[in-house]
Parts: sequence; structure tokens; C-alpha cells
Amino acid sequence: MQDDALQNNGTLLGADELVLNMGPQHPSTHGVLRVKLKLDGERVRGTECVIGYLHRGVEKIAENRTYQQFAPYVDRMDYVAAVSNGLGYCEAVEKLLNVEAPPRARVIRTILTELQRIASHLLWLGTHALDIGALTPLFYCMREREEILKIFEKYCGARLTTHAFRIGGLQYESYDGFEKDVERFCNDFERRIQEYVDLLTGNSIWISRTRNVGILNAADCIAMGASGPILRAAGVKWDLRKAQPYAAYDQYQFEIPTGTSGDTYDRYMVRIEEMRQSRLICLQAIEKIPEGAIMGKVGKVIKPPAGEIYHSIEAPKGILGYYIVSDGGTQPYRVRIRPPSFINLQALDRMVRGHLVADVVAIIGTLDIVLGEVDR
Amino acid sequence: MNPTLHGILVFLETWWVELTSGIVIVAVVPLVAGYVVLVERKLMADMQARLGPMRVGPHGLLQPIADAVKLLIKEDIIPAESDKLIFWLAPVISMVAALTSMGAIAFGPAFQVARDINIGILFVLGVSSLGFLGIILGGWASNSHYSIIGALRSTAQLVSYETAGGLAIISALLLSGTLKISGIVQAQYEQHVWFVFLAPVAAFIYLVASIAETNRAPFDLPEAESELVAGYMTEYSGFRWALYFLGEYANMIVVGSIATTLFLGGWLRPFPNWKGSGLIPEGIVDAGWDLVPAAFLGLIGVYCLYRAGKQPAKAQTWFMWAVALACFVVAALYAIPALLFAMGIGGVAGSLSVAVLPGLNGAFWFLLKVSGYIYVFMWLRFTLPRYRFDQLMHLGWYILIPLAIVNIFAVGVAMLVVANANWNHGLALTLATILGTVVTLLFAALLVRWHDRRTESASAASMAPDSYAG
Amino acid sequence: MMSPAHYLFLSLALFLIGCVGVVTRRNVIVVLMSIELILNAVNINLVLFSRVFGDVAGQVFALFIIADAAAEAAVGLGIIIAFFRNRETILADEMDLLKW
Amino acid sequence: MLDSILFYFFAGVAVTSAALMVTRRNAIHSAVFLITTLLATAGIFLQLGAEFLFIAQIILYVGGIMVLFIFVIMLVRLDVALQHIRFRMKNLVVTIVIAVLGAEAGAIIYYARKLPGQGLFIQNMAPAEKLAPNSERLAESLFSGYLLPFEIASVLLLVAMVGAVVMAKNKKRTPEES
Repeated sequence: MQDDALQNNGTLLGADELVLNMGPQHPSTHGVLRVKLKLDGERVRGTECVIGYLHRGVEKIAENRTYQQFAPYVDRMDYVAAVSNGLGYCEAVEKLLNVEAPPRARVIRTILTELQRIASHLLWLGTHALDIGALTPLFYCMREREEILKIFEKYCGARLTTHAFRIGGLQYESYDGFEKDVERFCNDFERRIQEYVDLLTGNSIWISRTRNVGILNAADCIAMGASGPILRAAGVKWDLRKAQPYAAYDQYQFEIPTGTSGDTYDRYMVRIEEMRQSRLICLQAIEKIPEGAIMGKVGKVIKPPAGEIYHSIEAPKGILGYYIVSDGGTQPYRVRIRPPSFINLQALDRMVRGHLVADVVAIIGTLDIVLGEVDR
Repeated sequence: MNPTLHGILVFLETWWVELTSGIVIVAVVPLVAGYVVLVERKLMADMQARLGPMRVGPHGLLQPIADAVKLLIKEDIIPAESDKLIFWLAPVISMVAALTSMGAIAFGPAFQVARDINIGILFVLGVSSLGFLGIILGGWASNSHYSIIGALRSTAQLVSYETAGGLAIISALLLSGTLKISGIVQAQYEQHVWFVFLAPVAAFIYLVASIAETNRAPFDLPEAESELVAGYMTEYSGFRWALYFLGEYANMIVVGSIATTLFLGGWLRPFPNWKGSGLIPEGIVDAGWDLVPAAFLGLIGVYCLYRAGKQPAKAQTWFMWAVALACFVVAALYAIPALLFAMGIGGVAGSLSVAVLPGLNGAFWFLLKVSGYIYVFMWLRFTLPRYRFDQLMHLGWYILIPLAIVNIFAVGVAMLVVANANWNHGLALTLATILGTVVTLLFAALLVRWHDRRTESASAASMAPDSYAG
Repeated sequence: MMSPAHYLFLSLALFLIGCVGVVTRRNVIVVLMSIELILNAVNINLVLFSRVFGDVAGQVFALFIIADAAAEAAVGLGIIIAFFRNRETILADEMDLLKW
Repeated sequence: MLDSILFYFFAGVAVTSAALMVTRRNAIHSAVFLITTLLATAGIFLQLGAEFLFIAQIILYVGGIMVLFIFVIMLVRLDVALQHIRFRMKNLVVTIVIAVLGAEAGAIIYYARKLPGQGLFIQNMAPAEKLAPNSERLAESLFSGYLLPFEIASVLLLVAMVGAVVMAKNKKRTPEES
């Protein structure tokens, strides 16, 4: 990086731009993202994202694993929202097999996925606040996330990469007291959200750091394929849970929170509100979990008929899509994953231009990327 | 006797208090700074629903020592392309400046190295401001982009906020009429009021400016860890890093001491002039105040006893007992001279207590106030997000500095009014203070409004056409 | 008590070193710094004589000189920055144009 | 005794680091040595009873002017700052001339000291009490007898500030408010 700059006259004063290498080892690039910033003083003139430091060839691995064997791998993409990844994959294969998970399985899936959404948003909120310099919210968020992870652990034994669902339904029955745990968490959670809101929402430093920072309007969002809270913060009321209901979302009442200006503050508000809505969904769902089987009619060996399928769900970070091509064998012919983080990351360059270095950090935070998913 | 030896003896005889205080400062302050770090981590943990350091020693009490040992034995890394001399020198400057400036601070009526220098407060300010030479040189010498951006930010920030802080101090100096530290405290004693009540706006500006000067959140941009990794300290590790770190915390103690001296009455206890009304006789009031430090220690001891039963391990329970016992012993030792003094017992013990007690009490109150000030620093750090650089500069130049200038005039006019009005002194003082503060705050409100409108229009303008221009 | 001559010699030494710096160095910034050194040597004399005669006027003048040094440094460095931006050099002997 | 130790210490530091300042190649090193000289000079001021100037020297010179210098050195190119001092005949001649001048001045001081009562200057200093309390005396003098020069100096500083800003402002860059 020194060399780059030296070629451009080598000084802070003489150089037209100073190239600052942010990452792959940097406290706030959320993993191993590397961003080359072209700076004029502290003002960002352009960026270049260098990704691939965490590339594991997940899509290629899929071609050499059976359908069941591949399911744990998707957990390692967006590792802070493993349950959602698993849901998308299982439902995609189910669609390919033309089977449906039984109602009980679908409701439990919904509950776990919504809990996972809350957990993912909590982690986002904590790290985002930390990036902007607020130290305390991180620990509060971790405290609540811990409750959710405990529920996961009790349910399937794993906390992070859960592999909670199986193709065709669930492997595990919900444990005794599952509903009670979820209910207790949900009841506490309203009060806890208020704590973050008290710390951040009205704080004038927080507002000045996030308002009008990293604006991405609706047209740009759609043009770039940005989805999830980023799209909704720009005012587009688009949520696959409503638009193409999957799992058991069609049974529950919830709102799609939207913002107006598409800046960092709006994205923050949208995510906070989404956590509230997820809590409501969980509360509705545990009221009546249908009795019955938890596994659909799926054989020991999964051999979907030849064909292709695309299935997408609303993961915490945006639209997570699976495109699976089957040649009739036990292993997929091709799996292509549409990761929300990767697509959303495209917007980074447009969002940071003209902002300061400090805003770059805030904007990377507000995009809520997970490098495991970006690089796959 | 050998004349040289005689000379040295005379020298020692004249200067022993100063020499001892100096040695104490050099030896103790790094340790104290280490423990301030521990207290900060514990407080942070408490506010963040966790425990903080617990492993090294009971409740992590030996953590600073373990940290120091770790930092000492760490590999000493000097980056290959760095400027070795400056890289070596910079942290030393930072630390030395902070320690030297402590020389003129009066930690009580008796504890002061450079006693009675005529320009005491300026000395503290000037020498502690040299510390940022260490920051800027260290940032430059590291030969890293993060470091140099940190150093540039630090320079701009310190220059701006030192101006604001200096102007705020002028308000207090106007009220005291002297630069001598003991004189400033004396002035607060004679005027029957801490200057924070006479110049609240100035005290607030100084609070903000001192946070910025010590690079603490929400003004910790030079070392903003989420943006610049560690700013000017990025390339530093091991003991050099520790020097920077200690310098920063020593600086916190320095600014806390300046604020305490100027605005919070220095080593004076609360209500120093109130000798008791008709109901309570004078001696009892004084004795009561004299017992406050002992009572304070006693309360800590009681709290330790209360907590002792709740410790998870036997060793920790014993430790808590030991701490409680130590507190009680010290409190008792402390209380004896106060009681002797109160009961009017003469003799050797009595005269000793007369000699020692005011000094001890003064140091207690002074350190208590400094701790309170530093607590505010920490509290703000855990609560607030970080400012952005342009916002920081705007706050400094567009709001704090004009406000401080207006405040100087407000305080000056108020003083004139008080001096010339033939009213009751206290009434005039109160009125003038309220008026001055109101005028300044009105001005502040105007400034903020103007500034908001300005930034809004500016950001709207820059956002609309420009934001997507390649 | 040191005699005034000691201080005069010190001041002289600093002054001469400053002169050597001004004349021999090519880097304009160092030249400016040498000028600061010269001013400083003058300040020692002023303060010395203020003490010798017991008159505070010398110190007042020293204060004015410090203010002047600040002004000089600000303008000088401003010129250097402007010059560097246009000519990419800060060497005195390459500053050979009166206009750019 | 203590007095002379202090004087020789400060004088030694001042002269040595001044010499180093002139001879170092690296401009930042020069600046650091100049700072050392200035601090030593501040010590001399303190010894001469000029407390206020001592602190003014530290705050203004070291804390203000020198930071400006370091800032500018950081901004301009490093390899230029690292330029060698080329030893040239011209430099040698100039140095010799300056040394001769210095020797003359030194001789004058030396012999003037040897001629008491000739009215060249007073050998002994006035008692330190005459100037105490220093900052008060200085302020009285500054704000009564030297009020006009004081105001002029402040105007000078303002002009210099404005001038420096105008000079250093980058005209190429498009004006952009943040």
C-alpha cells in the first residue's frame, strides 16, 4: 500500500489520493473483507472490495455430497443465522422432491427461524454500535442472543451451526418446556429492546453518525438486487414471508417495517422493528403448535427426479435463494446459492463515496454482511 | 565536614518534601494509572452486565500487575521502515509530559512538588499539552497510514479543544485572580463557593475539552479502534505501548486535577466556611467533617464484609475479610487524630494531629473529587457512540470556542456587577451568575440552531446531486 | 550566581548555530527552524538584560518576539505548503522562479 | 552551586541539540532537537526569573509553533526531507566567516567583562525580587505601557493566520462542505 501511494507522489499533501488498505485484518470489516479505500484526506473517493479470503467452495462441495450430507454445509455460510440457511436449503430440496413438511414441523421451523432472525439482528446491532463507538450495546445484545442460543442448544445440541432441520421435516421433537422458554424470552425481550432504543435511538451522536449516511434509495436497491432490511429501509415493502409465504408464515399476523430515506438510521430502525415483529410471530406461533408427525414422507436415500428448482426465503440479511439442479442421482448436479450479503455488499462503493473513513465503518456495519456467506 | 557532603545535606534538608513528592509521583502514578485501568474495566463490566477481570488475584485485583509484567516481557518490535529514534522517543515524551505536569498539581495543601510557582496552572496545562508531541511523532515514526491518520486527527483535535479548554479556564482564572494553584483554591475558600457554581458553562466546556484532550470516547478518534485499528498506537506493542497507555491515564488524572482545582474547590471539603449555626457548635461540625474520610473507609469495610459471604471461593472470602480489616484499621488510625483534635487533647499526639490532619483531609477530598471526575469520563465512554471527525471539528470550532469566548465576557460582566453593586454580596453573586449563565446558554442555543441548519443544508446539498457521481 | 557574560556566550552560540543553519541548509523548513533558533537566542539576551536591569520591559519584548515567531512560522509554512503543492520541492536552491 | 550546575546543564543541552538540529539530515529529527533546545532555553528563562516567559515558551513555541513545523514536515515528501547536506566549499567559507564573526563578538563580550566601570554593561544582576511577582509585573507592563504594541501584535497574528490559511488552501480541490 505504501508503494501505491508513493507512486502517486507519496505524500499526504502532494498525492491526489491516498490508498488505505482496510482489512483483511481490521477490527471492523466483520471478518476478512478487504476494502481498498482511495482517500482524499479523510474523504473516500472510491473503494475496491477484495473478497474471497474465506472461500471454501461450498457450491462445488455440494456436487460431491448427497443431499443430506450437504445440509450441514449451508450452516457454515451465514454462520450467525445458520437456522435460516438450513430452512432455505431443506425447503428447496423438499420442493424438488415434491414433498411437504408436516404442519408441526413447519411451525417449529418458523419459531426457530424467527428466533434466529432476532439473534442475527442482535449480533448486527451490537457490532454496528461497536463500529460507531458505542461499547455497551454489544454486551446487552450478546446477553439476549445467549438466551436464544440456549434454546437452540436445548433443541438440537448445537448453538452456532445448528443443522436444526432435515429434508422433509425435523429430526428432533421440540423438548419439554420449549414453548415456555420461547415465551419467557419473548416476554423479556420487549423490555430489552427498549434498553437499546434508550441507549441509541434518541442519542444525538448516534443520529448524527447515521442520518444521511450511506443513502441507498429504492431504485438503486432494486437495480443492484439489494434485499432485506436494506431494501425495506429504502421504502420498498418487500418481504418474502408475505410475498411468497413459506414455512408457516401465512398463518401469522405481522407488519413489514419500512423506512423512508434509506440511510443508515432507517436501516437501524427497520431492523429494530423487525426484531419486535419476529417476537410477535414467535408469540403467535407458540400459542398453538399443531400435534402430529415431524417428518414428512422422505426416504432414507434422497433421489429427486431430474429437474431444477429455485427456492428463496427471507433470511435475516435479505433474500437467500437456492438454485438446485438434479440429474436424478443422489447428489445434486449443481447448487447455486444466492447469498444476500454478497449481493448487498455490491452497494458498498456507491454508499461510501464522498463520505469519511469513519462512515465507511458505519456503512459496512449497516450492510450486515457475513463474510462466510459472501465468499461461500 | 566535607563541604560537598555538607552542601548535599543542606540541599536535602531544604528540598526533602519536594524530592519525596517527586519520587512518589514517579513511582506511584504508573501504578495508580494501572489501577485506574482496572477500575475502568470493572465499571465497564458492571455497566455491561458482566464481571470483568476476575482471574488474576481476587476480583482481578492483581490484573494491572500481571498486565505490566506481560507488557514488559513482550517482544520489542520496531517496524523495519520506521524512524527508530523518533519511534523510541515518542512514547517517552507522552509519559514524561504527563508525569512532569503533575509536579505542579497540589494534591492537597501539603502534597505538591513545585510549590508556589507563580504560574502553576499554566505550567500544568502547558507541560501536559506537550504530551501530544509524543502522539504526533509516534504516529509519524510508525510509517503506517493508520498511524499517520491517527496522528493528524490527534493534532487537529488537540489544537481545537485545547483552545476551547484554555478559554474555559480563563473564566475560572478571572474569578480567582491568580495563576497560583494554592491561590485558586484559596480564592474559592474566600468567596465561599466553588467556581463550578459561578461559571457552570465554563466548567462544562472544560469537561468536554478535557475529554477530547485525553482522547477519550466519544472523542477518541485518534485511536478509534473500529476505524483506525489503534490510530497512532497501531504499530506499537509491548512496553512502548504501555508507556502511551499510562501516559493517557496519567493525563486523565492531570485534567481531573485541573478541573478539581479550578472548578471543584481543590482540596476544600464541601461547605468549608460553614462553621455551624446556633444549633450545632463550631467544633463539632469541624470534627464531623474530619471524621468523614474515616467513615468513608469504614463504609467500604462494611461493604466488603457484606460481600464476603457471597464470594464463590474460600480464598476470595478471606481476601474480602482482609480488605475489610485493612479498611477498618486505616479508618481507626485516621479517626484517632481527628478525635484527639476534636477533644482538644494537646501534647505530642495532639500537635501531631494538628499538623497532619488538614493535609490528609485535603488529599482525601481532592482525590475523591478527581475520582468523581474520572468516573464521569468512564461513564460517558461506555454510554456514547463516537463522533465523526468533521462533527468533532464543528463542535469544537463552531460551538465550544464561541461559547467559551462569550462566557468569558459574561463572567467578566457579572464580576463587574458584583463588584460595583451595593447589594448584598451573596444575592448579587447569585443573580449575576444566573444572568451570565442564561446569556451564555441562549447564545449556545442560537449557535446550535444555526449550526444544525447549516449542516442540514450542507448535507442536503452534497447528497442530492453528488452522492452518486462517480 | 552566574554572571551575565555566561548567558551572553550561550546566546551567542545559539545565534551562530542558527546562522550556520540558515546559510548552509537547503531544506526550507530547516532554514525556518534555524531562524526560530536565532530569535530564541535573541530572547535569551532580552530576558537576561531584563533581569540585569530589573526592568520587565525586556520580557515584554521577548513575548512580542515569540508572537512574531508564531506569525512568521505560520506564514512561512503556508508559503512552503503552497510552494510544495506547485513545485513539488522544498529545497531552497530550487526555488528559482519569482512566479509560477 | 546548584545555580551553575543548572546553567551548564541547560546551556549544554541547548547548544548540543542546536548543533544537532543544524546537522541532522532528517527534518523531523531537526525539529525534535530544536524542541529540545527550546525547552532548555525555557529552563534558562526560569533560571533568570522569567516564569511567565518560561511557560509562554513551552506553550507557544513548543506546543504551538513546533507542532506546526512537524505537521508541515509530515505533509511534505519524506525523501525530500531526507536530503543530504552536500558539503560544499561555499558552506565551508560561510561557516568560517560566521565563526570569525562569532569569535569577534565573543571577544567583545569577554573583554567588556574585564573592564569594570567602563560603562559597557553591568556585571552583576539586579536582585530577583525586583521582578517578582513575575506574571503580574509582566501583565501590568504589557497592558499599560505596551498596550499599543500588544494590540498591534495581536493584529499581526490575525493577519498571519489569515495569510497562512489563504496561502495553504488548496485551490485545485473543489470546494466541498461536509
